[in-house]
Amino acid sequence: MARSADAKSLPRRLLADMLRIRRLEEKCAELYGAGKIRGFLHLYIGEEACAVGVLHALTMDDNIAATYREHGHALVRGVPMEAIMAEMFGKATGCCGGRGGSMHLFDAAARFYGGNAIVGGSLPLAAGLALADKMQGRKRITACFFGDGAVAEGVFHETMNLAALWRLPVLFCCENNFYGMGTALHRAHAQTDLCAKAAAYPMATARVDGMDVLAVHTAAVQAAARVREDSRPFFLEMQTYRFRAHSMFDPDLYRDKAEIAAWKQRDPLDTFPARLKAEGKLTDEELLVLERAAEAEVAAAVEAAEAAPLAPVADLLKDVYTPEAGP
Amino acid sequence: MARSADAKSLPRRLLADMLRIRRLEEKCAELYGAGKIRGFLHLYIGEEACAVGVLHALTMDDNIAATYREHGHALVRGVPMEAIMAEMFGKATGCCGGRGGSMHLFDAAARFYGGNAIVGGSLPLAAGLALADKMQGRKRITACFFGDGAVAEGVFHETMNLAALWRLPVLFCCENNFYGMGTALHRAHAQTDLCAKAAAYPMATARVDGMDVLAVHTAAVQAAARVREDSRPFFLEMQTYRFRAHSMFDPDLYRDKAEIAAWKQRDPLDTFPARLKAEGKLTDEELLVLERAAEAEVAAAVEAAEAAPLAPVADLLKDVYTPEAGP
Amino acid sequence: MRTSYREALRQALHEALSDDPRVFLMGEDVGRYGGAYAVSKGFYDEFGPERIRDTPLSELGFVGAGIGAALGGMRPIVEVMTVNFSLLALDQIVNAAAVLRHMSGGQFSVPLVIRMATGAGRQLAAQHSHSLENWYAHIPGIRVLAPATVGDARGMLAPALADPDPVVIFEHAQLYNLEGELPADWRCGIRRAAVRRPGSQVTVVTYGGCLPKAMAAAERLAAEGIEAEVIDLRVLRPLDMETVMDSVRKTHRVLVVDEGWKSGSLAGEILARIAEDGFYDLDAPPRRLCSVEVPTPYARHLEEAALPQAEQIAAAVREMLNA
Amino acid sequence: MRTSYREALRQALHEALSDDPRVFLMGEDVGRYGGAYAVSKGFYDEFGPERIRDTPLSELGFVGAGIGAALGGMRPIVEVMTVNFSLLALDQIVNAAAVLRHMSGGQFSVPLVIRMATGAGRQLAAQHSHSLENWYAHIPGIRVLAPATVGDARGMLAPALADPDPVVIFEHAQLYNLEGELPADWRCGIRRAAVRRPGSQVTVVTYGGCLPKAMAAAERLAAEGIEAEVIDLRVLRPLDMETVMDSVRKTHRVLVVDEGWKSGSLAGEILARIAEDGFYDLDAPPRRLCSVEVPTPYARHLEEAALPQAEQIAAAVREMLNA
Ligand SMILES: Cc1ncc(C[n+]2csc(CCOP(=O)(O)OP(=O)(O)O)c2C)c(N)n1
Ligand SMILES: Cc1ncc(C[n+]2csc(CCOP(=O)(O)OP(=O)(O)O)c2C)c(N)n1
Ligand SMILES: [Mg+2]
Ligand SMILES: [Mg+2]
Repeated sequence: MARSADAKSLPRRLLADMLRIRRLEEKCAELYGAGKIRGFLHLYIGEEACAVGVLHALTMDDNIAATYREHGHALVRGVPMEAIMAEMFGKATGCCGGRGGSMHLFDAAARFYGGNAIVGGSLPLAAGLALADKMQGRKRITACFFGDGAVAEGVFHETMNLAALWRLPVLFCCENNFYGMGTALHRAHAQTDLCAKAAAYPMATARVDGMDVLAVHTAAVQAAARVREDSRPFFLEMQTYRFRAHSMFDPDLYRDKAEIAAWKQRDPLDTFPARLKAEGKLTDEELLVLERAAEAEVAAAVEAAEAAPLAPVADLLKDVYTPEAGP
Repeated sequence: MARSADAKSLPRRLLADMLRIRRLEEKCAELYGAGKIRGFLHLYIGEEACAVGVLHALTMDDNIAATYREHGHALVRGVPMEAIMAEMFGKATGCCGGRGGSMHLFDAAARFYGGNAIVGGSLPLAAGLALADKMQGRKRITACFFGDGAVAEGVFHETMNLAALWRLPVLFCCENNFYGMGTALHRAHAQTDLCAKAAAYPMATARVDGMDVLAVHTAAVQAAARVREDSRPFFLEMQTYRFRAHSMFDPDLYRDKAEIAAWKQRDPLDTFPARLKAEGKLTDEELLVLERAAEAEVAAAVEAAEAAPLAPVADLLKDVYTPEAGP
Repeated sequence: MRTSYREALRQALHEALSDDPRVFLMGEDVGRYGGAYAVSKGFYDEFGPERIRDTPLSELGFVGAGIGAALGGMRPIVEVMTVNFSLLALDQIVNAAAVLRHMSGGQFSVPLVIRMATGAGRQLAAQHSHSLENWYAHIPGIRVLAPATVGDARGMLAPALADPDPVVIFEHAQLYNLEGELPADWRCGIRRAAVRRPGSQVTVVTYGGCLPKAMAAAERLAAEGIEAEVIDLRVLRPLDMETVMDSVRKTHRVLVVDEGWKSGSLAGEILARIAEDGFYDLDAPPRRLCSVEVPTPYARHLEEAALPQAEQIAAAVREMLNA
Repeated sequence: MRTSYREALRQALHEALSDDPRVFLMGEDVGRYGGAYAVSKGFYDEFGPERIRDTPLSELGFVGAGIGAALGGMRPIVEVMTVNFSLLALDQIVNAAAVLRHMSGGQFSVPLVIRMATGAGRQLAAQHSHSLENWYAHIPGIRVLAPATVGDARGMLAPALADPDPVVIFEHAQLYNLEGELPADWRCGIRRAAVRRPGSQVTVVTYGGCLPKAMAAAERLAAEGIEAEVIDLRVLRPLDMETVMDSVRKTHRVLVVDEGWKSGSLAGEILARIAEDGFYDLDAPPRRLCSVEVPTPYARHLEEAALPQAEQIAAAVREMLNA
């Protein structure tokens, strides 16, 4: 993500954003327990390196489309944390005025095309956005995030073919966390090598360690450059893991405790600061500053969301149709 | 197709069935012009070697599912020509009592599961039939016919994955005639090697010259044996060509005359008898006998269809629901 | 000027493509083939493959791509060959096109036009004869049109494209060959129903492929001295009940004719609204004539028996007036 | 015995799986996860992965495979997690399951059961809150059930499986935690609507998730001396209008409550039928209370305002009796 020029190094910006996501979502889980946030809540905890690595590789002119597990993407993309939190509180100040909730964060200014609770639903939207850019001669690319489960849907197949056939500038970002809800990758896909699947359309592909934010970032920079230059789609598989259950309703009985523990060893929120420290690029104090900033941002967002008004019920029918242009 | 033991050699049986399809459909085209047959009529002329080669490689216990271009498959499978013709006439004696027409030939006795006018629609049905066989411990396989156009549909993707994942005994028979209606293969698929697409599920595949009935038959025998033994799906691509327009409404303006002419050079109804004659396996007299038999069968079918009664309008609601079992 | 419904549609598309570079047409065989119903014949050569975009067989994918392209500033016209195949695309229509504006709190509108052929009557049997306009008319967030005249075929596309929200246009497959007088000023709105024939004794409400049948029935009835007012709904969502109720308040009798299956038909919705809001205006029970609830059979005599016919419309009106 | 709707569904499934080796359950996360609504919890270990078959995310594919398996002699129960995702499978349901028998001239029946959760009320927003039972109730060739009580949750599956044709069962997501008395003989048919509460002054017709709301409203009204008869449709296709009309002939007033959006709702169909066949039995216009025509919003207060509520039902009845 192209930030206004700041002095901080890229690694520190990546770390800062991962921290912001983590703290935000930990708070969300807490607020869910307290009944402040309702509906479905899908936490991204453990997977932060994916959104952060990819989104920092794009420009603010690019388009983003994501899934129901998109708090992190929205946040890193620049949707204000206050607007995200207020949305989950169902408040009028939420980024969608309380209409969307956790699964449907949108932000026109950030070219953030949502939040989509239909698995695979954002895939053809992304292709269409890219088609519009191509037809209008813009150099913009569209990044589309989706899970390993979505790869089994028919719409994945149709979209991959359209994108390859029409040479659409889409960066397909597959967050392979090895589960679609409770169903393990190998129980849902006969071919578990998702890059092999994508390559059949045909399309350039790359696989990257989704627990390593620098690796993701590097791969995404290369992939995005290629998409932009060639105006062709690219399939980027990021292997990652969600540390929490699928949603707040999920008792998470289908995964081995040892498997979860093993992945937690690779928590990017541990390994990345450790590495930076080892390389002398981060001090304990600097880390503390980032931690405090994230916590303060979260606290402020919660406070603002609590204080914010509800949308008036009289506005229930607002935004079903676009108001007609003046008289 | 397992016929009652007869003295004729396989090549002659293959030829006889190709002739029966060709003569039947030529007559259909004529009858369409005369208004005897209505609705959509999709001729298989030029592609006969595919259905004939494959169906002669199966047993009568196997299941067949096909498309709207299925007259040939139904006929070779053993649906009486009279029942097919009467169906197209909309008569009560038709194989579906006049409810289905050209696109919906069904025959329970022949395990012929139709005729399907939704492109790709028969794919998951075939997977389900195979699943039922597998769960019930039967050695039966299911052959599913579909076109190159169908390969782009999402349901193709979903079915291929299910079949590979659950090791379903389905022989996927792709009749690649290089066009889906007016859209050429390379304008609909970024990857025009359809075997490469299928192999990504993953699945064993083979490509065969769909204008060579012996080659198709040999490939189908091998493929069917493999499906039966391994209980795994197999993707058989047959490269073929339709000599006529897509349907009777199609002015056929999207194909090059020279292209059509080139393919007609390979008409199996010309090349195959010529080859048999050259090899001393067929005499002119024998060919004439086959020709006459086909013509006589067609003439009898038309006569019977003409004479047959219409289903009573009072029966309109029959077969919407299954009648309840007696008291 | 006399013209055909197909030609009127063609002219409207041609104009839209000529006037606005953001407009493009996409769908199965809209290009080289010229359109399954020959509506876009010649466009491929004239506007090129980018703007007359043949798609692979991927209804869900290309409808979704149309939604994305609309979000991206284009004005796509997506042709789903027929309503039958649109079932494959319903998820994107219902769960994306119709809801994006609302879910995003008004940030994103989807200026998309989806055209599709609908209806039976050509012996195409159970999988190719659906008339599911009622399903679409049920979805908040979209607008649903059903041109039934040459004038509406010519006039409805421009306002549909100007509409900032998704518009679904149903072209009845039986109407393409219909010939009619194209009014000099064919420009029209997409808000109101139209009284196609004034009458005083009974209101016949219909739309799409049943309009010619209702008009034919009204002719016959007129010859018998019965004056039926025929209303063409034109816009199936949101419904213009004002025009319908004005007529009912005049005639006190209403018959709704609809090619959809009866249970859950759009005709049922019209009856319900009349019963709710015009109960005391009625002199007799409201009636409807719909398709028999059977998957459309192939055989001509069976298909004819399954669909509403002019003679049945006339008979129903006679019965209502004699009762 | 007191039990929950979820537990009743679970027992019915357990019995079906135990009694008939041809029965199997297939769908997303029905197995290891235990079902999105925990209905099939424990089955995976008990019956094994062949009969409690987790599917990939492929709604169209596995519903189609269910149809094929039914043709092949099995008795599949296909779970589509929610009605929202069933849009992806509609083509196979409408163009295969519902029509195969008719198209084949009666040669092939499709003994398939499809279960899905439906409805709003849990703040799941626009893509996860549909109530499209009316769409399914429109399709000839299938039967549509909506268990709204613990008894029906327990009893409807067996006759659905015994039915030779496709049966779609809607489980309302708000009902899974409902507790109720399971009748000693919970066996039931799938032909008739049920009078859930007798009354003489007004008929309230409803189904599914709105039944508890209608019952609560009737309680309140009873306290005010108003006797409402509450009818639970139970079977949404084919509709049992006899039970409804019997009631209307007694009360002469009817309110239909339906979580679907109003335009084109099942409630509209009921109103239409009453207007057609019971016009002279009515003392007042028939009424309906449906969801507001808006994609379901996330915020609780907005969602509540969008859905029919008990207090509104009571208010509508009071109005009807005072008018
Ligand atoms: C079309 C559709 N089917 C089913 C669901 C229910 N569902 C929500 S998330 C999910 C799993 C998706 O897995 P994946 O794509 O891997 O994403 P992840 O949740 O792992 O990030 C399922 C089955 C849905 N939302 N949409
Ligand atoms: C789902 C669907 N979309 C569109 C159509 C219209 N249509 C009928 S056949 C056809 C072309 C299919 O091509 P292919 O699969 O190659 O089969 P072929 O006709 O060449 O045998 C099309 C577009 C349809 N019947 N079903
Ligand atoms: Mg996943
Ligand atoms: Mg083809």
